[in-house]
Amino acid sequence: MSEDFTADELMTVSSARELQDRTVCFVGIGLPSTAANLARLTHAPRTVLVYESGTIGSKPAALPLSIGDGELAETADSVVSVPEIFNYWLQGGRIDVGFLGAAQVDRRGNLNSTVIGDYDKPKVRLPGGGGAPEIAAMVREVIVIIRQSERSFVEEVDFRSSVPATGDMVVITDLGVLRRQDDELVLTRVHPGVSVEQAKEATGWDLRVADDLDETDPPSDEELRVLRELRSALEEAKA
Amino acid sequence: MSEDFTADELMTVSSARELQDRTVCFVGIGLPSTAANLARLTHAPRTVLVYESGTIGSKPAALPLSIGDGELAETADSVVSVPEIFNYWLQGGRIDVGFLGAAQVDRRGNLNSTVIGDYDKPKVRLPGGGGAPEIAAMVREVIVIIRQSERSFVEEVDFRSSVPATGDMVVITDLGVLRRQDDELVLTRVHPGVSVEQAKEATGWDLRVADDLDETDPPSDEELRVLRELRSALEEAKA
Amino acid sequence: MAEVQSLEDAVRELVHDGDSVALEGFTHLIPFAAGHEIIRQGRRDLTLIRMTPDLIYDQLIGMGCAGKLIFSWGGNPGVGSLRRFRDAVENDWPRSLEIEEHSHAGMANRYAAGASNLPFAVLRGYLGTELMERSASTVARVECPFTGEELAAVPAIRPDVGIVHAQRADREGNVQLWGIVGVQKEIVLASERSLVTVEEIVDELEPRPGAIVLPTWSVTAVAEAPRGAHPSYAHDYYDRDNGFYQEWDEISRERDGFTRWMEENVL
Amino acid sequence: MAEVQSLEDAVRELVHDGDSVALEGFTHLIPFAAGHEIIRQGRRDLTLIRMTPDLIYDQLIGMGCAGKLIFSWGGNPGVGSLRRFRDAVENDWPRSLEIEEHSHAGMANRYAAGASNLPFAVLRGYLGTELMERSASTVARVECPFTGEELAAVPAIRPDVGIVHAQRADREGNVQLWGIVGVQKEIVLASERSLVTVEEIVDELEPRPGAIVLPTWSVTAVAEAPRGAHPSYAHDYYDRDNGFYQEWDEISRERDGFTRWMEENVL
Repeated sequence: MSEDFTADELMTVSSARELQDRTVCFVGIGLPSTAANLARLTHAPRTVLVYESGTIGSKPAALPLSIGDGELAETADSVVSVPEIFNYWLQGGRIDVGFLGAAQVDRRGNLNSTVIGDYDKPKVRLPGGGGAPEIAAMVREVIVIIRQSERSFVEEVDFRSSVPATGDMVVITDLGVLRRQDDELVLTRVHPGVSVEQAKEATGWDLRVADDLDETDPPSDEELRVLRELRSALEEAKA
Repeated sequence: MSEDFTADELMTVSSARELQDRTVCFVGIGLPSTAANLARLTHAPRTVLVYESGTIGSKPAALPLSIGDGELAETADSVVSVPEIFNYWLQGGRIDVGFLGAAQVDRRGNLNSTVIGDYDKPKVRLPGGGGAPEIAAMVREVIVIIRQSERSFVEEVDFRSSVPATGDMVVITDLGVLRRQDDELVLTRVHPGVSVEQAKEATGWDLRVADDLDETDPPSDEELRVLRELRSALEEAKA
Repeated sequence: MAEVQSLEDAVRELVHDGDSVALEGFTHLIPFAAGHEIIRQGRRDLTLIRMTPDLIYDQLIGMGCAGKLIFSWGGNPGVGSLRRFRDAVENDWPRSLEIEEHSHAGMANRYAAGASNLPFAVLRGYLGTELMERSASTVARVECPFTGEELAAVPAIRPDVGIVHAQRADREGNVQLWGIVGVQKEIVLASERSLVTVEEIVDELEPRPGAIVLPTWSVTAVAEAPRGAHPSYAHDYYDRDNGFYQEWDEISRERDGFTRWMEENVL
Repeated sequence: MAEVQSLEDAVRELVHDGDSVALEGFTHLIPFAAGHEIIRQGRRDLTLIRMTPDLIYDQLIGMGCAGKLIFSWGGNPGVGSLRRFRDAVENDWPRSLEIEEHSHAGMANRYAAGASNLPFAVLRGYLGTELMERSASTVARVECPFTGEELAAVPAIRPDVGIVHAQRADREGNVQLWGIVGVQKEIVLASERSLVTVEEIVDELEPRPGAIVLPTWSVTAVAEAPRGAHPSYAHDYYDRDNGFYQEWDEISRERDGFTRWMEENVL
């Protein structure tokens, strides 16, 4: 077992572990894509990755920088149009898991990726919902990866970009893991070395803690090795 | 100029002549397909034939027996799904001419290809509308090929399967040519050797005749040769 | 993951009396072998769904498998009538057949709505035709909420079982088909359960121009059925048997002759 | 029939001040060369439409070409913000920018409705989100006339001009593209006028796996523009210039530096 890993690495590994083998997963770009591909290259080799650019069953050797890299098409089982990927495949109810990021999440699990501040006169204009509103609404399980702080974990999001479906919802942060129970995100696990107090301080509402609070297993050597290979290939691609 | 031709041959040749070069034509199977391909192989080489099976720009060497023969796909510029051909291409307003057959046509130009007699207890159950209802409604010009008789040319069709759009409508029969003027089909041309009286007798309503009634030019040698080649290839394919 | 199994087992597991079943294939890739297996297994009271019933539904109807037909063009392409279909509609033989009739565009959109998990589809069409009145329970008018324009709406079709034929599948059950693709994808995705019969099962699906792939996890069962589309055709495998479509006109003309032919050739 | 002409002529004929213009390409085949030509010709008051504005709209917005933006995700993919887009929304520089914001699924369906000559599209989505309220004039609720279920409706997008990039055209103007096909076909078919820039014009379009063809009569103009998608990519021609997407973050950071770069590299 490796000891020298970052909080971000643990967050990514922890997210990857949420993905079971043989599930069909709609993947957002960035950390969600990293985590989903880490899962595919470790414990979940038969996971099917679907990207909103229309690639179904992509098996990229290196992490894509954008949602529509050529690699995603070349390694796909099928490439379809964007209307088709959203209508026949996502809305059609064929996707098990949606893997998303966000700028803010609130107590009830609503996600904001649109604006910080007022919509008409925003403090920060974020990219916007993109594929997330329908991904969140149409999948059986939503996995969100987001760094936890008082600014990102808020009582109520500044803008409701996406409202996750009534199914399972899990939020993986650099501090631990939260699951939605009775319409509220509850801390169910902390990462090694993280205290409940720390998690509470990094939360903008009065955070509920599960009775059977768990601790995350640290990343295995294998998980770290694959993750770091993925990332270094990505850094090369950026250069 | 050839003298030995049948009324059906003249009807087909006459229909082919209606099709101008460089038009995009949605083609029904049977006589419409024969006429459209005759046009393509004679005076209208750049005519684009679109079939409801999703083949765009088909250039069959022999006449297809069905609307979805392999030859139509092999010689097409593009093959698309059936929902796409109807939604993006036909409903999208990209088709100039619709070439149709029917069992009955009435004074106003309505077409019946559904039943003879009562719908619930039909004397003859015909195949039905198929692609025709939307073809008739969405193109700029409707060309109908139909043999003329009191049974097929009726005051009112037994069933309104298709209602041609408000654009041009021309009906080509074995006796002559009718055009829709002020919401009524008017005899504008008779074939050689056909009298106005004959055309009136073969019409189930009081047929209006255009003031400047014309006579059809008989088929040219070239038209007959190409038509007969197409037909003999079709007969071979049937065997 | 699709289960790769025998045609007999697949039909037995997937198709039950009273089911709504769509065997699709627009002229090309019509799943005759699967239809014959349904006849052999003696299914009853099926709601059959198909844009162009073709000979395969003429046979299913004539053998008494169907209680209802949803369709848009019921002829023998290039030949004339479907005589068993007509006998059922005109004379209730071998039993009465309820019909629900649409246009091709309406059917294609109903399948697309089913594949998209929408309850209905919107199109320009039907307005002015008597289909609007005769199929009133399955054609409605809707108004555009932005322009006020009036359009037609048709309900999604979501069959219990969707069956298509394709050229190939790999051993994992991924399906590949090409040529005229028709509504093959839509019907597989619209259906609760799906069966794809294929010309052959291969080690790898090489990419080809115009081919579409249905991933194994979008299909319920795959069964090998060589020449399973005959007398329809499988592009790059065999041609349409136009001669048989002509002969069918004679074979199906009389009830006795039809029944005898089915006993000798299908049962 | 599409007219094969120079990029400069095509843009001059097709794109006018005040037009609604969609330059599409989902990450792949983004028509940068055409966008630069629009900037050089100094077009103003455009309504720009694009699911992912990307760097090309950052440039058009920063150069003051746009009065309105219709979009669904306005970031620098894999990098972060679009700084010129943000400066326009947050600080009205170089001018105020009206925005109309949708989800990807909403935009894709708006394009498909435009291509289908329908006034609106129906989808599951928006319900519960604030997009429903903030874009209220372009999102409505509709009820299924058969089930009574409530769904979202969005109006069709029919731009004055649709512009895409593709790998190839032949001398008659038939267009072929492959790889990620995105909404290329939809935007060409939805638009009043269309321009396709291509990597090369060839004698014949050989069929290829995954390729779609737009017939010449469905396109207004075709212009050769080698590397016309750079820094985006053209599958089988050149890769995405990920380095440039990174650099753009720095180039676009300050107004002066951005303007200088555009003067030196685009004008």
